[in-house]
Order: sequence, then C-alpha cells, then structure tokens
Amino acid sequence: MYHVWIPNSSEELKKDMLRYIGRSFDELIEDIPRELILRRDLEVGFGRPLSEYELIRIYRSYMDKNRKPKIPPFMGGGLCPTYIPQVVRYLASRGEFYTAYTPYQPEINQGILQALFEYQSMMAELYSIDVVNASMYDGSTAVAEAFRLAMRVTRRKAILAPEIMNPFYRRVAETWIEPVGGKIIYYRVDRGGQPDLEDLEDKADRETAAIYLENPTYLGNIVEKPEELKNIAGKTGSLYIVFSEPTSLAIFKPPGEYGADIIVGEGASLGLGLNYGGTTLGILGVRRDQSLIRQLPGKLVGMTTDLKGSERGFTLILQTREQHIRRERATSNITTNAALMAVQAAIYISYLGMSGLRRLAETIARKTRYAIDHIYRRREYMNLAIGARYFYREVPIRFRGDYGTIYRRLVDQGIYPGIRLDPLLKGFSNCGLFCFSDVHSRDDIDLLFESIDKVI
Amino acid sequence: MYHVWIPNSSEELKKDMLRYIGRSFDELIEDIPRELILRRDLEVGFGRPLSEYELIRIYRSYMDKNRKPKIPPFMGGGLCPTYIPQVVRYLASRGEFYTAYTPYQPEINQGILQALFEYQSMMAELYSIDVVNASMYDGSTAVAEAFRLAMRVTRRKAILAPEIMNPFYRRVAETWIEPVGGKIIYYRVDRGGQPDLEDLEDKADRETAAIYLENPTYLGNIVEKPEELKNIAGKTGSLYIVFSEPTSLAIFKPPGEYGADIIVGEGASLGLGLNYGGTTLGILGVRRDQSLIRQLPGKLVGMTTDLKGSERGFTLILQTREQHIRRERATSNITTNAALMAVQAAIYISYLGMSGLRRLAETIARKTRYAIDHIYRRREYMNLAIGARYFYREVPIRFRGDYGTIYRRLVDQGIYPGIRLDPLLKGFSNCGLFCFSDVHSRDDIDLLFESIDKVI
Amino acid sequence: MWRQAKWDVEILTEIDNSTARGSGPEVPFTHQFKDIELEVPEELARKTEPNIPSLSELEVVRHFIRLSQMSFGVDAGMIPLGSCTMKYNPKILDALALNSEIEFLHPLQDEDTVQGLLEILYTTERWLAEIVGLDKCVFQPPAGSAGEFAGALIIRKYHLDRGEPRDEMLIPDSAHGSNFASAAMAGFKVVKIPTRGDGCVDLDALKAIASNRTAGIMLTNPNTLGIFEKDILEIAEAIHDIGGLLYYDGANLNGIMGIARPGDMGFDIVHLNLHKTFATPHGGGGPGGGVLCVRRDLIDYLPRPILVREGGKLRWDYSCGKCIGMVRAYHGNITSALRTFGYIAMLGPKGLREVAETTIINTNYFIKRVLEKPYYELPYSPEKPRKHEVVLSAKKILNDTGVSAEDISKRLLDHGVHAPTMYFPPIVDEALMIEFTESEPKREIDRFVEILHRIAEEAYRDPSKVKGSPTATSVGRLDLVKANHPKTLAPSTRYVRGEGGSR
Amino acid sequence: MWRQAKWDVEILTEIDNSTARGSGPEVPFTHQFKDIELEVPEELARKTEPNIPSLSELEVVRHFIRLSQMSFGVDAGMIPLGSCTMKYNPKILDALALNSEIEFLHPLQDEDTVQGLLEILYTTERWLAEIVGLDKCVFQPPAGSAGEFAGALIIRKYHLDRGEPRDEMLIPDSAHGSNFASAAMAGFKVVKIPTRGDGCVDLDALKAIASNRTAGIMLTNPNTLGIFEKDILEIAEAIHDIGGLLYYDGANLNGIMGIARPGDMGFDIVHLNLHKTFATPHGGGGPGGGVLCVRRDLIDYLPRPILVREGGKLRWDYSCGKCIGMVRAYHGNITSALRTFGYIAMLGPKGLREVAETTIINTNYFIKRVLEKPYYELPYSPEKPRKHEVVLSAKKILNDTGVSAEDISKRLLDHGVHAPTMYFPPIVDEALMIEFTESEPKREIDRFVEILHRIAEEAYRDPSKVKGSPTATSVGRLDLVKANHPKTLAPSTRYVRGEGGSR
Ligand SMILES: Cc1ncc(COP(=O)(O)O)c(C=O)c1O
Ligand SMILES: Cc1ncc(COP(=O)(O)O)c(C=O)c1O
Repeated sequence: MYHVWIPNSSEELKKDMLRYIGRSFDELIEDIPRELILRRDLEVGFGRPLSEYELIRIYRSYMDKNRKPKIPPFMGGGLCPTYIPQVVRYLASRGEFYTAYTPYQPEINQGILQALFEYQSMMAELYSIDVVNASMYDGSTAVAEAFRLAMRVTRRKAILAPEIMNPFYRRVAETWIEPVGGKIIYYRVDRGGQPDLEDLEDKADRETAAIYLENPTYLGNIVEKPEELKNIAGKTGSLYIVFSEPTSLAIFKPPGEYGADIIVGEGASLGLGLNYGGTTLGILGVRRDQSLIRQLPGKLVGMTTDLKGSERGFTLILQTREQHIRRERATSNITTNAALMAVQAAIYISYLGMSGLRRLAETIARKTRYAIDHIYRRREYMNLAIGARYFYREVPIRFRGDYGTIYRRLVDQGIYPGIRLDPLLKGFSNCGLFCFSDVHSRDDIDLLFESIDKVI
Repeated sequence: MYHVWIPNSSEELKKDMLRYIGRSFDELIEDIPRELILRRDLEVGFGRPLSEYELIRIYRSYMDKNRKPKIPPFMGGGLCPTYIPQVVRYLASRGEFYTAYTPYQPEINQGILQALFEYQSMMAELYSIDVVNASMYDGSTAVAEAFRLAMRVTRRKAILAPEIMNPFYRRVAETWIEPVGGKIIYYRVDRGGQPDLEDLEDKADRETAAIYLENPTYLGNIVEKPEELKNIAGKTGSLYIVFSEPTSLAIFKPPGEYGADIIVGEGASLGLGLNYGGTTLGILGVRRDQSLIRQLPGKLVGMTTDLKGSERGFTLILQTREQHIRRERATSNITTNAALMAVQAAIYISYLGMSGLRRLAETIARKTRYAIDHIYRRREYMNLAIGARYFYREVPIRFRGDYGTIYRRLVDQGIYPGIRLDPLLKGFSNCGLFCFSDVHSRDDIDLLFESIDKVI
Repeated sequence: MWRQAKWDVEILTEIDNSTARGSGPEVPFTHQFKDIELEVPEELARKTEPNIPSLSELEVVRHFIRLSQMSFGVDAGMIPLGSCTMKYNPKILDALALNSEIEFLHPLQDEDTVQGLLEILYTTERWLAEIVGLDKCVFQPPAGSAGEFAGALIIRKYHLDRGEPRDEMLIPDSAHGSNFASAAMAGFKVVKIPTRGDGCVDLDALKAIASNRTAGIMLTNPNTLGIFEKDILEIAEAIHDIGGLLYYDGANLNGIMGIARPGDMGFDIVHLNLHKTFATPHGGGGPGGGVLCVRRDLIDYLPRPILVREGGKLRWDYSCGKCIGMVRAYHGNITSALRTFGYIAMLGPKGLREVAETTIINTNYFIKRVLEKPYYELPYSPEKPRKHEVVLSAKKILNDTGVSAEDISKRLLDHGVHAPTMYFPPIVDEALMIEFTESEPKREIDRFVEILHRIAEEAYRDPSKVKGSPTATSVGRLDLVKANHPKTLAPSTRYVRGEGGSR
Repeated sequence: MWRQAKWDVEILTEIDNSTARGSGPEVPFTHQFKDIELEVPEELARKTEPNIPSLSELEVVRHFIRLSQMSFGVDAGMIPLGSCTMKYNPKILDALALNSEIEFLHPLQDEDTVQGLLEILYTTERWLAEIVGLDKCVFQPPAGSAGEFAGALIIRKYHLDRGEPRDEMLIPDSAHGSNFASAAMAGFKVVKIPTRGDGCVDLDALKAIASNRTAGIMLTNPNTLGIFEKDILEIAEAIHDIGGLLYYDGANLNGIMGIARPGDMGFDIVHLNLHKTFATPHGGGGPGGGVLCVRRDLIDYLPRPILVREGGKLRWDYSCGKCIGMVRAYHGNITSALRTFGYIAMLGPKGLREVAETTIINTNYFIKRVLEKPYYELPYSPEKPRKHEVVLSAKKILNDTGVSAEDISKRLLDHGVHAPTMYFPPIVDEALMIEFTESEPKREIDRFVEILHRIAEEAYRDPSKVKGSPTATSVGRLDLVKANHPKTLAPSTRYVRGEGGSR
C-alpha cells in the first residue's frame, strides 16, 4: 500500500528492492515464529488511511466537544496559562531544530548546541547558580532527580520538605526515591506560609541529605528568610535544594544568592504553554562544586574550541555521567529530555530580555496584589488561606461556603477558578489556588470576583 | 518611545546617534516646511502600543462577529474553498523565503530562484506551453495583461471574449485596456455552454488582436472543440488566449495541445486558500515565440551557469522588458508580483505530484457529476443553467423559485450555497454557481441538497 | 566568517519519475466517490504526461528546506535595498493573516457573515486615511504599481469628466520605473522633470513644462534620493493652478510617517505599499498589498467595490457612477490589510512616528560614518539630511580601481549582508541606494559601514578579489549573457527540452 | 558538494547590554495595573543584574534563524542513527499538537470541559494497546526511559505484593544503557545476559541465570542488532515459569509493527517511545512521549491517574490501591499523544504495517548493497535478515588504515548526511549502527551506500583526509578533552566568568 509518508512503499519499488535482496518479504521475517505473525489487520484508526483534511475534520469533531472558558482560566498549582509570543512559536518550529536528534555529532549541530548552552547560561544567570543542565522532563522529575542527586552526594537517605510541598511533586518524588531507600520527612509551615524553623531544626540531622524549599511556595507566598534554611543545612552537612518559579526571579532574590546548592524549577511559564500539563521543562542546576557537577543527571553542553584551537564550538560534556556510557551506574536513566523546550525557553527569555522579564514579573506581582485586594474586600465570605505578606502569581483562597459548589457554578458560566486544594493538600478544605498571570486583564480579574459574588 | 520592533528607538541610543551625527532630530527634518509638521499624535490604533496578546484578544473580539458555516461553502466563480496541506504552509513560512526581496542578487538567492524556475517549469508542463512567467497578481490581472500583450504583439485593438466570461475578469480587463484604446467584443455562447462559432467567425477580423476562451468556462463546463477557435484565430492572424483552472489540466486537454498562444490561469486552487479573495496567483505564459516572449510582462527566471561555466545557477532574465529598465516603454508596470504564491503553488504541486493532481482532478470531476445527479433528481424545481455535457468543479443551477430567498435561508442555516449569478451575468436570473472542491464530502453535498429541499 | 549553505538540489521537473514512483497523498473523500462515473471522453482527455514527479512528503520537505537555506531574507540578515523598505516582518502579524479562519472566506460571501472582518478592514482603512491625510482608501490594488495605475486612471477620468482630456503626466527623472510605466499604461505621455543640483525637483523647469495638457504629476516625497522635496507646497500650487492633480507614490512614506502627511502637502491621490511601510513581507517578490487613498471629491472615481457603513453594518458598494472600474478582482490583498491592522495597533500613534524618526536617524548616522573615509561620495547636497534612504556613488572607486558598484554589491554578499539597490536612481552614477528602515540595529549599521570601507580598501589593494566575488554564496557570479541570449535562453525545462517536447 | 551554513553568532549572555539598550516587548495589561503598589521589600528583592540582554525582536529572530541553519534535522537530511528511529515528522501532526486551543488547557481542568480531548487520548490509548497486544496504557511517562523506570517499579511492586521481593533484573548485554540505569533506579541489581554468536540472547545462559531472585527481564525485540529474538516464546516461558515478568523496551517496535505484537510474545509490560515509532519529533533531544502498557492483571499497578470511561464520560482515576505512584506530574506529554492519534489515523491499519514492511526492506536492501564491497563487516549471522536496523563494524578499516568508526562518522557529515550511532551496542567493535526507518527513499539509501564506500576507499588512499574531517560543517572537529577537562570546563558563561561573578 503506497503512502506518501513512506517513499519506498510503492509495490513496484518494493518488488525491485526485494529482487535485489534476493528474498521475498516473507523470507525477511521468517525468523519470527509463525504463530506470532499477525494474520489480520490491526484494529486501529478509521479502517483506511485518511487524508489530512479528513483528519482535521475528525479532530475538530472531537475537540468541539471541549468547552471553552469565556476568559483565561485562573487555575494554578505551578502551571498557569501564559501567552506564547509568536516569535517563540516561529523560531521553535524551525525544522532544523525540532526534527534534530540529540546533538551527538556536535560539528553538524552547533546551532542547537549553542542554543542549549545559552539556555544553560541564562538559567544560571536567573537562578544565580553556575551550572544548569540542558533540561529535565518537568519540574516534578527535576525535583525527584534533585533529591536523588543529594542522596548520592551525601550518601544519606532523608529529604526534609515543606508540608505544603507541591502535592504532585511530592507524589512523584516519593515514587522516585522510595525504591532506593529514600524517604521524605515533612517539616511544618506556619500560618504565614513560612517554614517552621524550630520544627526544621528538630528534624534535621546527620541523616538529612537535603533540605528542600519551594520559594515562592506552592501556595504562592514568598519565603521571607530563606537563608536560615541554609544555616540549618550547614549545621548538619546537608544540601540545600530550592525550587523557584523562574519568572519570579526577575524581581525576587534568586536561590543562588541565599545559599542553594541545587536549584530546581519548572519552565512552562517561559513561553511553553500549558498543553494540558504536557509540554514542560525541568530546570536543574548546581553550585560550582565538582562532586555536585559529577553527580548531575542529564545532558550538559559546554563550550570548547576546534582541535586547532582556532574556533569556538559547543559540545555535550561530562557524558560519562550518563546511561549510554555508565549504564547502571549512571547518575540517571534520562535519555530523551526536553531540549526543544529549553531552546524555546531560551528564545522566550531572549525575546523578553531582562527588562521585559522584570516588567512581566512586576505586572504579575501587581495583579496578585490586585486580586488580594479583591479578596480583602470580601472578608465575609473569603480570605487568604495563609496569612503571608507577599505573594507572587498564585493565591490560595479559603471560602466560607462549599468551594466545590462555587467551583462548579463558575465552570458552568465559563469561568475556570482556582484549582481545588481539597483533595490535594491536607488542611485546605474549601480552598482554591488561584493564578494571576500575564494573560489576565483587570476586567478578567474583576469578572472573576464579581462572578464569585453572584454564585456564592 | 522604545518599541521592540525598532532596535534603535531607546532614548539613550537615539541621543548617542544624534550626538555623533552632530544634529538634533529637529535639524534632521528642518527641510520639511514647518507648517507641514504634524504637531499632534495620529489618531490611529488604540492610543498606545499593544502587546501581542492584547492584539490577539482584540482581533478575536472582531473576528468572533463573523459567522461560520456548518460545512465548507459551495461558493464558486473561479475561487473555491480548498484545503492547504500542512507541508505547504510549513515550507512557505520559511523566513528565508517569505522575508526575501525579489532576487535581484541571484547568487545569494538561488533557493528562491530555483523554486520560481520550478514553478515556471511545472506550469509549463501542466498547460503544455513553453514559457510561464514568475507570477502575476491574480487571474483577472493576468487576463488583462494577456490582452495587452496580444495587442502589443499584433498591434491590434480588439479582443473577442465569450459572453459568459468571468464577470470580474471582464470588468478588470475593460478597465485595463480601455485607456490604450483596447476594446472587448463579446461572442455568443450556445445553450450547451459552447462558443458560437458562427458568431465568432462573424466577429473575427483583421482588427482582432486575440480570441479569448475560458476552459472550463466560468460556468464550469468543458469546451468540446477548443481547437476550432484556433482555426478562426489563424484565419485572421489573431492570437489565441486560453484561461484554464490549473487542476482541471491534470485530466483535461491542456491549452498548449489545442493551439493556445497565450495561457492564463488563477492559481488559488493550488494550495493558496481563499483568504477572502486576497491571496491569488496570476498564471501567464506564452508559446516559444520570440516576439511573444519579448512582450511578456512580469519577472522571468532562467537557468544559466556561473561565469566559469562550472555550476548551474538561476537568475532573473530578460529584465529589459521591465519597468525598472524600460520605464514607460516597459511591457508592464508590474513590480511586486505574487512570487511567494508561485513558490507555494510549486510546493503544492510537488507535494501532490502528478498522480495526486490527477486523483484530485478526478475526484472533483466525480463530485461534480454526483452533484449534477442530485440536480437531475430535482427537475421539478432546479436544473442546470446551461445544458453542457461535461462540467468540472463548478455547476450553474437555475431555480424555479427565487434564488435570493433560497440563498438567504441557506446562509441563515450555516450552509453557504453557490454565488448568485443574477447581478453578475445577464440572462442568469435565479441562478447560483456552485462549486464542489476537495473539501466537500458526500455528506456535505447531500446536506446541501437536502437543505435546499427544505427551504424551497 | 559567513558562508551560505549549499546543497545539490535536483530540479523537480527533471527528477526521473522511475526513481520516485510514489502516487501522492490521499485526496480527501476520494473513496466516497469511487462509484461515480468519471466522465472524461477520450477527445477531451489530457494525452501527454507532464514531467511532474510524485515524491514522498519527506522529499518535498527536504527539497524546499534546502532551497530555503540557499535564500536570504530579512530574517537571516540585513537587506538594505533602497526604495524597497525591507523592514522586519513581525511574526505576530502572521498569526492574524494566516489562519484557517481567513483561508475559507470567500470574497462573495454574504456581508452579514463577515462583519468582523469588514470591521477590521474598515478600521484599518480609516487609520490609513488618517496617516496620509486623505479621506477614503481602498485595498483593491494588489501592489504599489497597480495603485499608481489606478491613480493615473483616476486622473485621466477626472479630466475627461470635466470635458478637458489631458494627455501629459509629469514625472521627475529620479522617479521609480513603475511610475513611468503606470502612466503609460493609463494612456499618458510621460514628461520628465529634471532634478536640480540640490536633489529636488527643478521647480522652474516644472513650471515651464506644466501646461493645460498636464493631467498631473506623480511624485514621491521624500524622493528616491532620500531628500524631502522642500518646495512641495509650491509644486502643489503650481500643478493645482493649471488644473492638474498630484499623485503621491507612497513607497517612501517610511521617512515621514507621523511627521508629515501627503494630504497636507497637497496630494490628491496616494498609494501605499503595505509591503513596505506596513511590514507585510515581500515574499521573494510578492505578494504585497496596495492601498489607494483619495481626497473627498475623488471618492467617486475610486475603483469598486468600496467599503461603506450603512445602518451600523458594513457592506461593499459596487455602484460605479464615475468610477474607473476595477483594477483587480475582489477586495485586494486581505492578508496584507490584516497585517497592517496589527502593525498599526501594536505600534500605536507614537510608535508609528518612532518608525520614521528612527529611520531618519539611522540614515543620517550611516551617512556620517560612511563618509568618514574618502571612498564613497554623496552626490546632491551632501550636507542635506536624508530621510528614509541615501544614494551613494561609487564613481570614484570605479575611476580609481575599475571596481564598479556592482562589484562592490557582489562583494557585500560575501559578508552575509544583501547588497543595496544598484544603479538607481539613474541620475546618480554608480549608485548604491541604501535603506535601513527602522529595523536595523546600530550594531548592524556599524558593521555595514566597516564592510563598505573594507571593500573599498580591498578595491584599491586587490581589485580582482572584489571583481571575483561573491565566493561565500551558494554559487559564484552568474553568466548573465548566457542567461539572456536567445540561443541559451532557458526559462523552463520544457523549453530546454525543445518545443512541445515531452517524455 | 554540500556545505553547511556558517554564521558568527554571539552568545546571548555575552552581548554587551550597552549596545542592546532595548527594554523588551510590551507586557500584556501592564498599563492597567500601574496604580497597584509593587510589594517587593528591599530584603527580598533581587540585587544582581543577570547578563540577559534586551534585544529587538529582529535580533532575536536572526540569532535563532542563524543557529537553526547551523543545525541538522530530518527535514534537512538523513539521520540514520540506529536505535533512535529518526523518521519523518509529518507536518500535519504539528497542526493537531500545536495550537492555541491546546496551549490553554490546564491539566486539572474539570473533566467535563475536556471530553473531546479525553476522547482522543482514550482512543489513542486503545489503539496503542491493540498495536502492542496488551490491555491498558497510560501516557504519563515523559519518555521511554521513564517508561522503563515505571515498568521496573511495577515489576518490583508486583513481587513485593506477592510477598516475595525479588532483587535481580536480567538485561542482555546488547541492551540500551537506559535499561540498566532504569533497573538500577528501581532498586534492582542488574544481571547481564550474554549474546550468542547468532546475535540473539543466549537462552541457555539465561536459563542458568534465572532464579527465584529474578524479578524479570527487560528485552527489546528486534534487539539492538536489528535481529528478531527468535527464541522469544521460550524466553517468555522460562521467565514466567520462575515467576518473573517480561518487560518490552518498545524503542524497536518500528521493525515489527503490525507484523507481530509484544503481548503475543509473552511480554507483560511494554513502553513505547512516541518520538520513535509514532513520529513525534525529537526536538534536538526531546521532549518525546512515553507510553506504558500492561496486561490486564497489572492495570492496578499502573502509575496514576489513568483514564477511565464511566457512564459515557471519561475521567481521570487517581485512586491508587496497588499503584506504583506517579512517575511525573499530570497526564504525560499530551502533544505527543495527539500526534500519535493523527499518525495512526492517517496511516490506518495497512499503513502501520507498511511502516514495518518498508523499514525491513530498506534495512536488508542496504545490507546487501553495502556488503558488495569488502570494507564493512556485519558481525553476528550476516546471513540473517535484519529488521529495523543493522550494526556494521568498521574494525577491518581501523586495523588496515587506522581510520576509526568515529572518523568515518565525521567524514559522513561532510556529505550532508548525519552519522550513524557509533560504538553501540558495545558487543560490536567499531560499531556503526544504522537505521533508515520507513522514511528514507531508496535514492538516499543508494547515495548513503556510495558515500560509505567512497569513505572507505578514501581511508585506504588518504587516511589523513578522513581523520581531518569534517570540513563542510560549520565548525571542524572539536576538542573534547578541553571540553571535559575540569580546568577548562565551560558549562555556562557565568561559570567561565568565575563563581558568583556577575557584572
Ligand atoms: C519608489 C517606488 N515606487 C513604486 C514602487 C512599486 O511598488 P510595488 O512594488 O508595490 O508595485 C516601488 C517598489 O518597488 C518603489 O520603490
Ligand atoms: C533501545 C532503546 N531503549 C530505550 C531508549 C530510551 O528511550 P527515551 O530516549 O525515550 O528515554 C532508547 C532511546 O534513546 C533506545 O534506543
């Protein structure tokens, strides 16, 4: 059966090639046990090859069953809707980038390598840390790998993490470290969303591989004294891992400046879009410390020269850490990563530039403040679920009434409010986690709260 | 005011540059009479620069006021809805193509030049003619230029054209040739949609610059004896100009095979889309005849070698025909043309390949037949407006009732039927010109006729 | 060190069909109509098999990706082609212009179903009228030249309707070729007006030439030398006094947008090139978008249909009392109009003026820098500030070294920048016409100056090197004699195979 | 003659901010919130200024367009990397995966609002289950390796739940590195199984090694030599007999899709790489898409959430009784899943089988042709047909000329084709692992053979030329020692500037 995606599939050409080979097709598969050969067509697709246009019509007939909100969703939890600038889309869709493989042959892929190096360098700038790898799958697996990295470097098994840790990351990290004996111990967070330092001191000991902090926290508030966690880690010889939303670092103090040994992040906000949670970018970096660097998982691009020393070039480095060389002793099994998302994030950051990033972060911070004012004006039936002073992008709201009902009524009106914290975090019943990002206008935010007023 | 599209617009940079120049900005415009200097902001846009996302939301708020049909429109008249394959879109959006200028420096633009040469060569194959230029604006202006070309070559002023000539083309051609003394004389077309040869013989004389034929005609029927027009033209020393829908030539006899001296076409069906009539491609070509070639308007790409004769290359040729060299004695004023559409058409044709084009044309011919069967089954209240034997893609239907009413009712139901011939062509009251193209499924066509049944 | 990609790419119509034995992609719904008879009688059927191969999708992709890498657009590097206004084409505008929503809109669709689109077109038209200082615009002309032609037709019809047909069109000798050609196409006799030593239209000559045969004048301002026609008000008066009309070639609007308006200068008719000033991409030659704007009393002459608002709804008015007819089918290049909408909206009033301001600063910054070394000359009042562009002369280099403006242009290619417009306007010897627009960063202009200087020095040191250029492009200098000679002319593979030949 | 483009491209974080004094694009709605106080107290504010320039949009475009021209994807030329399945990525699938509709979908959005999307995901999942012959799939794993890890966790949990924890995972010595690493990450001790002279798993060795400590085996079939494990049914029996589970590394499914199914072979757990067999692009390293499929009795172990149909509606089931947990947040790489939907739909059942059939023909056609000249060798039963790929050895060339598999690979680049996978699998000396997939036209395979032969001949004639390659790429062979040496290590510009350094 000829198909335009399969150049040699015309019957004549196949016959020619088989004639040259000197065997029939059946002979080419005669080593497959007869009883395994499928004697029927697979029951897949629509029974016949489709044309592009037919596919598009079918796709539309499915997708039209989705319901579209009237205004951009306010759902948070680490992933928020964002706008992808058209240049980002345009440049990331260059065939030479997106149809390339991992640049194992550096000479023919200097472009991708430089772009990844620039991603690494810009992330290093943003987080104020020296080494950032060329991407992990997403924030959750980056966190899990950060935990495993800390365990390898310290040869210890325990991670101290905040009780309000991102609940999805928590489940992923548990899944990832449990088989190798790791465990997470959760430290308390006070009503102001700040780590309970006493509890942390209590729990930290010589078994502690690392202290983990999310800043801004999962609930959106800024941790006010993050350097104190570094002190505690210092005392027990533990590492300090900090997860931060990258855009927040344009205005807030970056982890590298308050002592993080390992930094982690999720890059989706850097022009990647939500894609139902699918197209993500795990950011992972370490201090300039050879043992940390040697234990870093994932690909790393470095600058070098050609053999003559006359021209600059880029190549993958320290590959001996990786699975294809080190096998079961590799720092990780990661092979395919999220390179294109790293390139895309690099494009996004360079498009916004530092001034644009700062303006973005400032506007988001202002919107967050604006939303909080809305909340304050509705003290009778809603309040901040944690009494923190500073929030960025996300805000947890506790409702007097049943949030499930409010939530559903809003969705029915085409307004998608904050995610329900109820099943996710203990102690947050009737709470929603709301996100205010670049895509929300003042009218959108006003409409959200006015709609809440109406359904309550 | 800094804008990200204007690199040097930061106040500091402008100051630096002005300092270097040694003049203030006002001094740079001091030769503009003071009274002409605009002392206020233009009243345009939305008062301030917009972000991309704000623009998109505004754009959507406008476009959401359009009404979308339930199924693809059946509107014809030379432009029909078609599907643009994704590869076409993808390749035509390569920045190196679409942000290039006319390849006046051939050495740095071999890619575009080869693509245009391939367009010319593939069109030459399709129309069976030797020389096709690198594009005109659209079918209508290509026809007008063909008329002007014939007038220059023959030094005669009259064009014989069918009375059912595309009414838009007719108006455009009249506008274009009238100032230089040209006039169009319309010959009769019989009830079967065939040129009235007697009338033609009567009208053709030594004043006739060219006989013009559309095949398929504007009403979609195939002309059965197109070579007879060549004979008549031959007798009076006139040229023979044939306009054809390019896809039809995959299965029907091409103009070059029945004697056309000049061929014309509209390339919109070659993967360009409708775009409200905006993105078109005028196809214009001539026989291998030096006087025709020397009088051809528009850009032409030719093959050559480098100066050493060692490598193949492509360049614009015969530029002395053009306005930038020949000025008021140029063959045309055309400067900017439709090069990207020519490249896009070349991509489309090479993607379909000759087999795909043939299958496309065959399927369209079958759909046309299928629609005609629908019409035949409704003899009580509709019929073919011309009694031709063979139609391709377009079919004129004459209704018993008032087509205006039928039309409006269908539009209200989200079904866009054939265009109303009434105001466009004399003698076709209560007629609609329906198009059946690649995008229409059997269900779509059935639904169209069933919907007509209901509203009638 | 720049170097262009180079690929061996077969010509599609020369691919041996026997090695590409595909049969193309699925065609939608083909299977649903298999049972319907195909009626193509023998005598009407195509007999010859065109040389169009059936390739796989991947082969098509590679073919054109490779060709694209051997092409050069603004996205890749500077294209300082004077008069062409090769500015950056913002990507966001693609999103407005290229989408499946627009693609399926038929030009004769019921106006009720496209009110949103029409609102955008109408709004954009209003904005453009404000920018040029006139009253009504149409998008119908497919490009600038077609706008000129339509404008010339209006001038012709205007005089005819007043019962005094006039047959002369005045055009400065520095004008763009299309002005002459358009006037001729509209039936005018072209009368050239000389340029004065200061680079402006010779006002005295103009007054001497203008007569009651003068239908009007076609001008661009700033002119092709980049110089503002400072006597424009006098020119307008002179032409209007003898009953003529003023046509403005909008190709150079980029130099004054938001600063001065053609309408205020006395122009009656203006065309704009959306693919110049309003950032629609040039597409390797086109399509662009033309717009024609007129003073209130000429609206009746505009080509039809025009967009009108009636009872809150927009509709196309086809009624053609005095109108010149139709210059192309339908409503113009709609995608350009949509891009223009976005372009203006994103820049806003201040941004539009910034375009002109930065353009002017760029030009004059360049002039100062390039003249720092004694190679290139600036004819016509070198002290006068230029606006959107500047025309240098390489005459001195040619005289001293034998290296021509063309050689210099070719050598520029070796540095990964496109050459300027050469040998235009014809009133400048060895002309290099340079336009940066607002899009080129200072760093790039600096680099361009350095390259120009380096090439000049090279011309004195080693002229054969410059004459042997380019070498970094995918092919070396081409044989244009062979390309144009009747014996070796090769405009298609079919032509090369021999007349009527086909496998 | 091929030549890659070459541009001098500054490193973004080294651009002098003073020459790029922009301030970025407009940020949406900024003006609407200007009046709201910005609360970033001094002690929480960022102090250092990152070296991230603020460029104009055009500069960003040019930067990355130029970098792209110095990159190499399947769209530009052949990438016969064995094991990587670098097939054509159909452009139509971009239209499904990348659009503003998908972009705005939040993973925790109410299921009622995404029924259409969920229908597509569910349908695709069913199709994949049918293709592999198992019962239920999840898209959660972000790539193949993560699928292996999840699969290994299932095996671990399965034995734990049965009260007999097992700690050994059997893996053939020819297996992909990620298999070993994944097993180790899941807490297993890896036990290697040798490959027999015929290129298959040594069944006797396997039987000898397998014990009640054996949790399972991770296999790919066809294996990394491109050879079908003909004893697969016996292997399955042996492993199942001792209570172990069989894990299928789906990276090589392209060689048998539609012809034979892992589930029918006895595999209990399968991962698929959507970026291999199902044409999701590799993106220069990722993202891809992983899928994990299991037999009915292992469904409870799958990572959560899984997609279930209930009362006509689809919803995510988060309930985790026996489940292994979550291997990444949310539902997997949705864009890959959408592409897979389109890929399968466009090919249909016959097309999917055609993929495997053409792949196999391509491989064996190549083998016959390349072995026509006596340079390269085919270790392990050269007479046996290969499936999706083939591993050649350049040992003879190395011994005779000193030219290594790496040298040959570099020289291939000079012809505008990407090199094969080198030095893998480790059981082949001087391995060149070649996979064409179904996408490469015969003409390209022919050309590849010719180039391989030409390079071999060159190695005998002029080895230094091969060793001095590549020269047609944008940069020559790189200094990897310098790149990896602690003293010259340069993983970021900040690192190079010195710790904590910042302007
Ligand atoms: C000064 C001038 N006038 C007129 C034109 C013709 O415009 P268009 O190319 O849009 O037909 C051009 C551009 O080519 C030009 O530069
Ligand atoms: C045989 C084999 N197994 C596993 C993998 C790992 O898959 P992924 O890259 O999707 O993590 C690969 C590909 O890299 C492979 O070739």
